[in-house]
Amino acid sequence: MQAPAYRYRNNPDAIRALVRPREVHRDVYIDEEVFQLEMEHLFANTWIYAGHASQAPKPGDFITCEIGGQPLLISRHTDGEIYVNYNRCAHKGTRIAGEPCGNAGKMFRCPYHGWAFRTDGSLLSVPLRKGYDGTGFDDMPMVRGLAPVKNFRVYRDFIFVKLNDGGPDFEAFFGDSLSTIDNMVDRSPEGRLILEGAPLRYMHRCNWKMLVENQTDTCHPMVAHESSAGTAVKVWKETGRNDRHPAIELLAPFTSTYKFYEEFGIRVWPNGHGHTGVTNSIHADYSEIPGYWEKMAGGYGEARAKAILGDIRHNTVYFPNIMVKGPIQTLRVFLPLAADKTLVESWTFRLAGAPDQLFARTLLYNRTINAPTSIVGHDDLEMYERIQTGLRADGHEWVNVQRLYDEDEEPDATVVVNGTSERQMRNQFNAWVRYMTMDMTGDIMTGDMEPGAAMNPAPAAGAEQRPAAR
Amino acid sequence: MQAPAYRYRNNPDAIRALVRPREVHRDVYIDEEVFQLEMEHLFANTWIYAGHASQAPKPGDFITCEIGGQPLLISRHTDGEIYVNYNRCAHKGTRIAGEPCGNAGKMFRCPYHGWAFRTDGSLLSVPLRKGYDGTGFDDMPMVRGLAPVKNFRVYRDFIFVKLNDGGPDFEAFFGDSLSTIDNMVDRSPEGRLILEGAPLRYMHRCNWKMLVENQTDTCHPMVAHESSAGTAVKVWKETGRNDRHPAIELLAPFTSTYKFYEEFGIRVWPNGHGHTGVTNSIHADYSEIPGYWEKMAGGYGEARAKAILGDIRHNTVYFPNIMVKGPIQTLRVFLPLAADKTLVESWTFRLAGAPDQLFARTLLYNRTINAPTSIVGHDDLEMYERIQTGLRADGHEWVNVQRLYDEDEEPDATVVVNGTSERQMRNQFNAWVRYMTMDMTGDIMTGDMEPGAAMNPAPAAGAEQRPAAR
Amino acid sequence: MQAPAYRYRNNPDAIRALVRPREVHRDVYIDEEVFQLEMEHLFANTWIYAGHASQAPKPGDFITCEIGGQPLLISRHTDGEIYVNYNRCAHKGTRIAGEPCGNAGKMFRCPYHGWAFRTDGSLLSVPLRKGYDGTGFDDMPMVRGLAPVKNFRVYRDFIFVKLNDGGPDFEAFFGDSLSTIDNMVDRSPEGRLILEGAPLRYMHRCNWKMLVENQTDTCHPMVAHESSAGTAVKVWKETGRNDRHPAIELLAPFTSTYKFYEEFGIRVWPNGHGHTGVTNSIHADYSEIPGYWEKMAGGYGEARAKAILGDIRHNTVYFPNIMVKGPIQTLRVFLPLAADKTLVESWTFRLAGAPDQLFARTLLYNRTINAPTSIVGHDDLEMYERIQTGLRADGHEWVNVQRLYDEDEEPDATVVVNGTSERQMRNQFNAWVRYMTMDMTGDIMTGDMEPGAAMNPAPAAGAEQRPAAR
Amino acid sequence: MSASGAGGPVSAEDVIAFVYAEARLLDERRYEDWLDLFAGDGRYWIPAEWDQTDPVMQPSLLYEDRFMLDVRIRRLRGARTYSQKPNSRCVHVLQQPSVEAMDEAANSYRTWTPFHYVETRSDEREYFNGWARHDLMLEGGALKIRLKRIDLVNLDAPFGNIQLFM
Amino acid sequence: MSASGAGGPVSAEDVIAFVYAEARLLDERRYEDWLDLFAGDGRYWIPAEWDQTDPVMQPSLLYEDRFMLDVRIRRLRGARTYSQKPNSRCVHVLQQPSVEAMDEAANSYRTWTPFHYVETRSDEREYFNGWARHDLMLEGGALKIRLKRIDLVNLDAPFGNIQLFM
Amino acid sequence: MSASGAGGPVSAEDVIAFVYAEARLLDERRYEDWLDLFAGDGRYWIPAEWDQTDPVMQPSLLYEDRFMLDVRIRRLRGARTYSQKPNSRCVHVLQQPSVEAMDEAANSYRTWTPFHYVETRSDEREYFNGWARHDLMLEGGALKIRLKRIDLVNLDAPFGNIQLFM
Ligand code: FES
Ligand code: FES
Ligand code: FES
Ligand SMILES: [Fe+3]
Ligand SMILES: [Fe+3]
Ligand SMILES: [Fe+3]
Repeated sequence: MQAPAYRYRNNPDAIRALVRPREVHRDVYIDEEVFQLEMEHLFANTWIYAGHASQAPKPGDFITCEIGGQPLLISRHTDGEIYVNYNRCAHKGTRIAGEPCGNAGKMFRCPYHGWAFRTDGSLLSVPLRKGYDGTGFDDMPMVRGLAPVKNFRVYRDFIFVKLNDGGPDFEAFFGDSLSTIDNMVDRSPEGRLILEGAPLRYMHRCNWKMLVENQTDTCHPMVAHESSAGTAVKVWKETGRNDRHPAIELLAPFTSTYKFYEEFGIRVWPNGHGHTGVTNSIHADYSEIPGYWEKMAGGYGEARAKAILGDIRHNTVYFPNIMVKGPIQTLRVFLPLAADKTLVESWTFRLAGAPDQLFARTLLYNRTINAPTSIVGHDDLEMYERIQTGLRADGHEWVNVQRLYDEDEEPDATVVVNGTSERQMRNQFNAWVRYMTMDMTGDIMTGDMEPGAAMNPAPAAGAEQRPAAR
Repeated sequence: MQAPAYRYRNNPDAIRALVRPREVHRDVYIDEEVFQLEMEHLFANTWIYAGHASQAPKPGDFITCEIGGQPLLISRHTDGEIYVNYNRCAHKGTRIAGEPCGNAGKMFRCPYHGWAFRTDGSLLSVPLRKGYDGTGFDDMPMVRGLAPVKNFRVYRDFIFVKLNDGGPDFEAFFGDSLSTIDNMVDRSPEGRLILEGAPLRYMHRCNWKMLVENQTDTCHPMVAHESSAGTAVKVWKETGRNDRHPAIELLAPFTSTYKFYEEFGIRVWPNGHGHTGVTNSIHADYSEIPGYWEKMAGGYGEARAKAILGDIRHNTVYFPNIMVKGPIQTLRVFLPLAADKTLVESWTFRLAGAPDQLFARTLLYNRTINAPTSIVGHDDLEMYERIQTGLRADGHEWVNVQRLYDEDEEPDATVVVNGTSERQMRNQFNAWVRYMTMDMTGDIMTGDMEPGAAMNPAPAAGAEQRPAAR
Repeated sequence: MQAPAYRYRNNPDAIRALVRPREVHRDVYIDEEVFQLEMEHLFANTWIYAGHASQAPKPGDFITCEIGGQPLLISRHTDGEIYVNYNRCAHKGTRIAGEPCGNAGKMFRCPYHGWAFRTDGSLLSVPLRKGYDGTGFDDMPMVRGLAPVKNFRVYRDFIFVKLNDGGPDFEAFFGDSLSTIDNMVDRSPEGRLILEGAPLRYMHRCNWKMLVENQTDTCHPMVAHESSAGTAVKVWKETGRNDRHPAIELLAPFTSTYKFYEEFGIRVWPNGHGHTGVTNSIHADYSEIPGYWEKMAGGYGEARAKAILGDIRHNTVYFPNIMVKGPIQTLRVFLPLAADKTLVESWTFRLAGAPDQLFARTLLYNRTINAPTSIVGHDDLEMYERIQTGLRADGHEWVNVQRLYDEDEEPDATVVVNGTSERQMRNQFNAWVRYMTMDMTGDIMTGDMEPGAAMNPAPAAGAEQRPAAR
Repeated sequence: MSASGAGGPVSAEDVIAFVYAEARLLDERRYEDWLDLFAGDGRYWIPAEWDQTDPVMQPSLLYEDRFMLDVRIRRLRGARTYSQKPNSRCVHVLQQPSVEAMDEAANSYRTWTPFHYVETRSDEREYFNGWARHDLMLEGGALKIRLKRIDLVNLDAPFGNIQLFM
Repeated sequence: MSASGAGGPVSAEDVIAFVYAEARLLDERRYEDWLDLFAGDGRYWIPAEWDQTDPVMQPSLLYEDRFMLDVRIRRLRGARTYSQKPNSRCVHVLQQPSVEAMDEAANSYRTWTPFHYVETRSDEREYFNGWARHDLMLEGGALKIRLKRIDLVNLDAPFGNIQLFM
Repeated sequence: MSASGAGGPVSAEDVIAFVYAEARLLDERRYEDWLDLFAGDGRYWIPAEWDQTDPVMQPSLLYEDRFMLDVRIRRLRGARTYSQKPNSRCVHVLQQPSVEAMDEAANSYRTWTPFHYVETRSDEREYFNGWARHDLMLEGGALKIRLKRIDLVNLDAPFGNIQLFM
């Protein structure tokens, strides 16, 4: 006589029912079971940003991260290549590397019993190995070393990981959207980015998707940021000063009109990617940085340099959880920690070969807009937190995304639309349903429901197989 | 081969089995699933105190609160009336008002995208509304504005809310018990209360029902409060002073004998309401407040004034979660936050037209008995916390409520009994079972178990309909 | 169409599948449902250390503790005997004693309504008892007083408790392993231990079993403790000093070679017990304590004294959750609080009749090795916490325990093996499966799944009966 | 410990030393000695509202005279005070008191002191922060407390038991 | 409150008093008065890296001139600043400032001050700890802030909103 | 930083400055310099019992001589100290030390100092509160620590790793 407690697991129809053409159910934001399934399906079936190769330039360098609740270890091997493994000793499970980044020297040595792994993850040595003689050591998965992540791709130094074997391949998943990364990299006279500086880390007590949607929400700045950007512009006017203030230069565009946003356009791509600022951008009117143009023209020729610098895309969302600002050289990662908890890490890149001043502006932008001390950030976080609690209200359970909705709009088109459209939000939810359900069985008594499976961050089915294919 | 995880949801028999005539199962206090069902059923099917109209005297004034996990917004409209809506923007769910109380001016403006709502909750304006042309805006529930709470009642300025459409109507639910509120209001020479002063907020790591039961638990003061009231009386005697000490006046009655409590009586009403102090009360012997009697006699005539002031009820429990002290003009709200977490807010009222000194006594009582710094409070909270952890013991799983139990006692009678009876606790649990189960289906595969329902604070079934009826 | 949420409850096959001959599934360490079942089954079916009789030497003395989530009250009655009861008032569930230890005088008086219980737990008096006349008071379980724990055993002053009626009896459970306790007690010239001094309390954010396994993990000290013991030895050498430093004497053996550990041996006993250090021990080479030998020889005769002191066992694990160091006179309790939270309490004993200096060494050892300020502790805890997070990695879900595995090894043998074997870990998991499953029904719709049962720390089935048998 | 044993004028150092010493008595659980620091009509006040001006016509968390402070102390020491089984402990960390007034004519010596206060019981621990205001006076040749006022920075937040003295 | 009203030399006591008074203005929400303590080209800096040396070529959490501080203050006071509905409050508890330099020639007076800082809003409360460094100068005859630098002990940890000033 | 470089008598100011400076060395991770502040037979002690009188016959959390402090420091700096990957940091906020004794004859200078201490590692942070007692002596013409004793207000509560020095 008791009711079952899972409502969404192994229930693709229930997942699909959460997304309607013009609105989405609050459970996508507030339900912990949906969140858990996002970790197991969405974040395993899609290509997730894991780090930047410039963080690990030398052999033995490593970076650690978590994707879909999984601890990962990214390292540069003696062969000069990047490898991605699970950050978990093959013996008893000790996290091998404890720091965000570092250099392991010639090997990763597990601190518990001293098993050693090469910097590609393969097993190097086991102390007192004779203790395993005759025990079937070579039949056990540990003999292969750290469990590898097979599907990863280093694209112009951006490292993306797909945990599951299924799902689309890298090019099919990102398609034309890679043009934003290309443009950001091309802005270096040498065609190379260097990740530099600690990220700004900002904790949000809200669902990660609110942040992602906000990246292309062009109807909020003039309202929500009146308190920050609006006040800044007003106080600046009161000073009567004629010079340019670097912070005002960055803040003032947040007070742009609806008309400006309508006209600057949004481009959507298949699989949930998209960007604002097609024909114009809030980043269009920044001051020249002395010496930069010369370097660019020298490196690329004037025509190409002009084309590169003329592409002033505003925010590019790479579904599911990063946002890239090409003209500013920042990358924000929206790390999902719980249905109501998201850590935002905002990273800065130096354009190799460009003047210092450009990187100084990147840093200025980052602290002015993305820091936990940012007044713009305060405005936004207040909204997210109010939504997270407001959605508990039963009076109306759906969140609206219908601005400029067209019932004929195609789900996976590449198209440019009015910049105040919520089309990109709809685009994201279309992809969300696909990657949530694509490997979800509808049979409650089979699949990943065997003992030892399911509740932990990813399904056990196939887990044993994964590391086998080194 | 797995067992289902819900034990009580959609299982009214299991709920009923928790309450026996002379004892209740510990799960009513410590089980999180039962707590969740209380939010969804008990706190939605009954009339819950939400605030006092004197907190919002002018048009545009608002107060916010939470009932059954639902954020509510209570406002006074330009028509002078009180309205109750869910505190949740019709667009994307932003909590509209962030403060406990305030004045919204002519409208509630959502801080995220600037949608505006009249102070009755109806939609006033949407920025750049043309973006919704041709999208079917008028078919969506948001066009109606904030989702309203239909069932609310302002009774002598006390605002009560019932979230569900089902359940008893206001008069049927409270019946004669309203006489305590009447008496408290009548104690104002002008027949009007003014809520004044910040509430004292006291966090309890225990179930809310322990606090409610304690309000009519007359066998604990002489034991549990020996340390506070007992010590106060003893130290006072040692001083040899002959004057009256205002705090001693309030504390000394806590040391009253069993006999005193036996005789002062308990009155129970249907639906879980009841009060202690029928024929006598610990509030009987307070000092006269100069000038008060004259005002009362002037306002009501001597006979009526005497009748009003002669009704010295001790604690009146309005089921499920408030307690009113008429002669003291305090109202305590036991806000359930989790099975083991309850926030007690103790509010004070000024009697319009009465001398300041009366309100000073109200405040003195509140801080002496109800504050987190109160020694009486320390005694009680220690007991509750010890029960909350003690109930984990498997040796005996039932909590006893059988003092002066009579197997012939009628469940919903209005009757006066011996003041040391636990009849009022039994009365509460009788009502508890009724309002927990009245809208609970017994079928596990139907009802509110569709995707998107159930785990969040209230059932989705019918939720869409509710706001429709503005 | 929803999947059930329990995966292990009432599913003994799923529990069994977690343990393979050479590896165990990560869920034994990280799954909260498994943890909950450990509380209900493993910690109820086995004999758990609850305290030491020397903590309650006089009538009225009491100690409190928790076993399997159950609050217990251990007291010495006027008859001089130890009694164990649930620490929960028979009336409404108030925890009777709030302190870790104390003296209750002639009775336990519940602080809420003053019910009084004799120091054996039986009901002494109820205030205003006439209020229960005619209510059937004598039919209710509370008339019997505090709910007793029937199965407990005081063995040489060590108090062990078994909450369930089923399961092995005390001698069958511990068998020969009691020899370690015997040896520790015999090290007192008077054959008596006195627990003295506050325990060192060290919070670990890891599963309790990692700590227990670590007690016989002889392949980690030379690696994991290189930073503490290794550094200590190195710095000591640099000083060039010739004297003995008391801390170095304790730390240096942690740097022993694999060979040393291989040779010193491990002895396993049935039911998960076992010890390291059969033929040698890291405790072998401590300095003499002046006067101690004389006392021992005087008390036991030289031969027996020599035999006692020659038994220098290293770590003895009493399954499931304590470790005893005989030659050091410490006892560590690994208190499971959650799948990822364990409180370690390290207690010290004084040998009655032995010189003070011996107890000083016991205390020195305890703070040097077992304190939250211990550098050895820092090394170990870092490993446990890294495993707790590392195990989330899906790449490989099993923890290896196959060192010196022999496919012919018998599950419940008493045998001495190579000291670097992981045989004792396998021994523990063999017992773990037995005591997890022995009272687990495989039928999901019967047994303890009735309303009011299951989710709380122990099954309701039979709970009412237990206290009946005083 | 307190001022002007010899009857001389009160110095700022005396006043500051008094404030430190007062907190220390609480840390050391010398409650009776602490009570002796209060003047005959001394008060201990914790407002419940921000910028509060009236202790009795506005809600206070605490506004006690010597008698009630004595009751509290006796209770803390009492054998049947179960909320003190086990007992609480506290520690004060004070910023250097700022001397606000040294008014000999009015017999008023006032300080303002930001503080960090921790109260612990069993394995639980809570911390509180705010500003203490002392209004001291000479009484019987010694500095005494006319009013000790504690403004908590989060005075409108819910609190669990606060059993000792800030 | 600050130094040398009479134009005399700056003393260590002046400098210490300045640091205490500066924090107090923040506690008392007197933000405009606080802003007046900054020199014309004064800066308020919170580094985002340990032992950071450059505020603009390395990531900072905050590096504001007077103008941007003014913007922040105006925003805190603004009618449509929803993240201040309800508003935040803070309290500083400072260890006694250590005077690091009294360099009259360079017009530089420097202090180092470990601090405990609590920011609270609604029922939420967060605390921060670190070291404040003040570089003061005489400007118009009064001590002013050339640079106030806040090094948080856990500067690399994630933070929620920090809306006021440490 | 410490007392009487010129061999003159020790002043209360010297002693107070010593206590502040000692904590600062820890905050700045200058552990070797910190160790130099200990006398040859100096001890660092954290009792595990309330009002504890004996460091060795009663349980202590820590009671270390210079050698073991050196071991600890070397360990903190060690390449294979994984519990310091990443490393911990700390900050002390001290109330002004109260000078308890200035006994030249006994070569004993004692202070009592309530403190707030925060230790952080990675994104974790823990705080501790209690009272530090310093027993200082002149050795080789400089003030040195004979005994530094830390009494935690919640010394009987469970703690996670405490890896640095309070
Ligand atoms: S856990 Fe890594 S070597 Fe043992
Ligand atoms: S969420 Fe309220 S206006 Fe958009
Ligand atoms: S709960 Fe123990 S006497 Fe009532
Ligand atoms: Fe924004
Ligand atoms: Fe009470
Ligand atoms: Fe170890």
